[in-house]
Amino acid sequence: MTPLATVARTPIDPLALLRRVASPANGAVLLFLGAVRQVNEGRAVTGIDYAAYEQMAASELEAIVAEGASRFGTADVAVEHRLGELAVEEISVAIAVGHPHRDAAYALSRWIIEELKRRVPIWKREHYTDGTREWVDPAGRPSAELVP
Amino acid sequence: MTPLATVARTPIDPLALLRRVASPANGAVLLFLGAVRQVNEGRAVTGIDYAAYEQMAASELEAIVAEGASRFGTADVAVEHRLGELAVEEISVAIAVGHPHRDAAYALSRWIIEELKRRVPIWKREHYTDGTREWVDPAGRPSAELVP
Amino acid sequence: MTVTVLLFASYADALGAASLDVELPRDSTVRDLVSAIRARPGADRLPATPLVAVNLQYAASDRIVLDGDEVALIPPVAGG
Amino acid sequence: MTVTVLLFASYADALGAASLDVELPRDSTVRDLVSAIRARPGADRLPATPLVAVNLQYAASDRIVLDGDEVALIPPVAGG
Repeated sequence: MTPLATVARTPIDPLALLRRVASPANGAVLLFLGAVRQVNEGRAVTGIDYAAYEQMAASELEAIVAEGASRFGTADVAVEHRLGELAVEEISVAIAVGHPHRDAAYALSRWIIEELKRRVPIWKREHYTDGTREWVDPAGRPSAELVP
Repeated sequence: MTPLATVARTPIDPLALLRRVASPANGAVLLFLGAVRQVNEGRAVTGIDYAAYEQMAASELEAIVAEGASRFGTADVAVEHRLGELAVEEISVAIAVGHPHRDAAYALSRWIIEELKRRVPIWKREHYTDGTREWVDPAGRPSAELVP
Repeated sequence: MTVTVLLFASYADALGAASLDVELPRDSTVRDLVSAIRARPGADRLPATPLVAVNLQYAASDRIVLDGDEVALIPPVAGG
Repeated sequence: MTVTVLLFASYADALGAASLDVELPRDSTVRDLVSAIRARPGADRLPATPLVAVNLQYAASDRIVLDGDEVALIPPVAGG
């Protein structure tokens, strides 16, 4: 099926993504789920809100999915990123890929999550047990890389 | 939850495995599914039957899951291998892992499937469109490796 | 010309707004736009060369900003 | 003593049975057991040193086979 890239405010349904990448050609299917952790860098987290530059996030995600599908030779790719307020254990991102071979399935899944984290304009604000909230700034990211 | 390793004749429920490895500590969950491909090495396949030395397969799988859980520092591992007759697209193996970090989740998932393919006494016989059946012999496997 | 610059997350907090109208001469570059924004109150909390997107794509600092371009400052991304 | 050897997949097909009873002197090793099996009709289709499991674990060729051990020949595995 055509690759799918979505940025949405509704809960992610992992099974729907799995169904989307199923194909008799695929010997391997890989589903990656990112979820909200209770503890991040030693601080107790009660939830996260995800914000985005929605239009650009959607177009960057589509570009990643299209590029990944083409590089790794499969159309069976479905990615969804959640936005809004998420509680601990809720799924923030799901990446489903199907491929004839497992080597490529693992490599493609990994490539997509790394690209997503590198360039999709989404931000997260952690909520802590003491009531404070903070935007997460992934340290040491060299911003120049993203400029053409 | 305690690691789970199962060899079963009933269809695999990927969602049940995902639920099993869910935990507020896990930032990453990875589900690998192996499925019956329609074409293998150029031959059209109509199905596969999986046979096993069941007791030893169960104990090897348990050993792999326990060792993986301990090596990678998570108890959230669930593996199930299907036996019997499978049609194209049916799931033969499912590996679900949960971990605080995605690096380890990918590495653990990969480690488990490679160990499973290396040492769990399961065999598959492919059924071809011309009605013939053949045991699949993974070429060049050095059998001496498996001896203590 | 007047360029509307979209702000997000920590940058929106720093500048106290979700967007800014910036007055720029014609043929201004992304670099000029960033300099103009750096004069605003709160902009000292931004890095010296924040990422900029023009029309939904990351833009180089020497890119000319045209009337009607959709411009945004992009804080370090943290999706996933 | 009599040792029952379990056979699977292509090895069961080659030897035409799911198990074999093999007569062995005491203190025989896994290697001796394999030699005894190699005399059986169809065993020429097995590799020279097939993998052997004793009591559900892969066993070295110098392991002594004891009365009551569960012994199996293990064809190249192909799970997943």
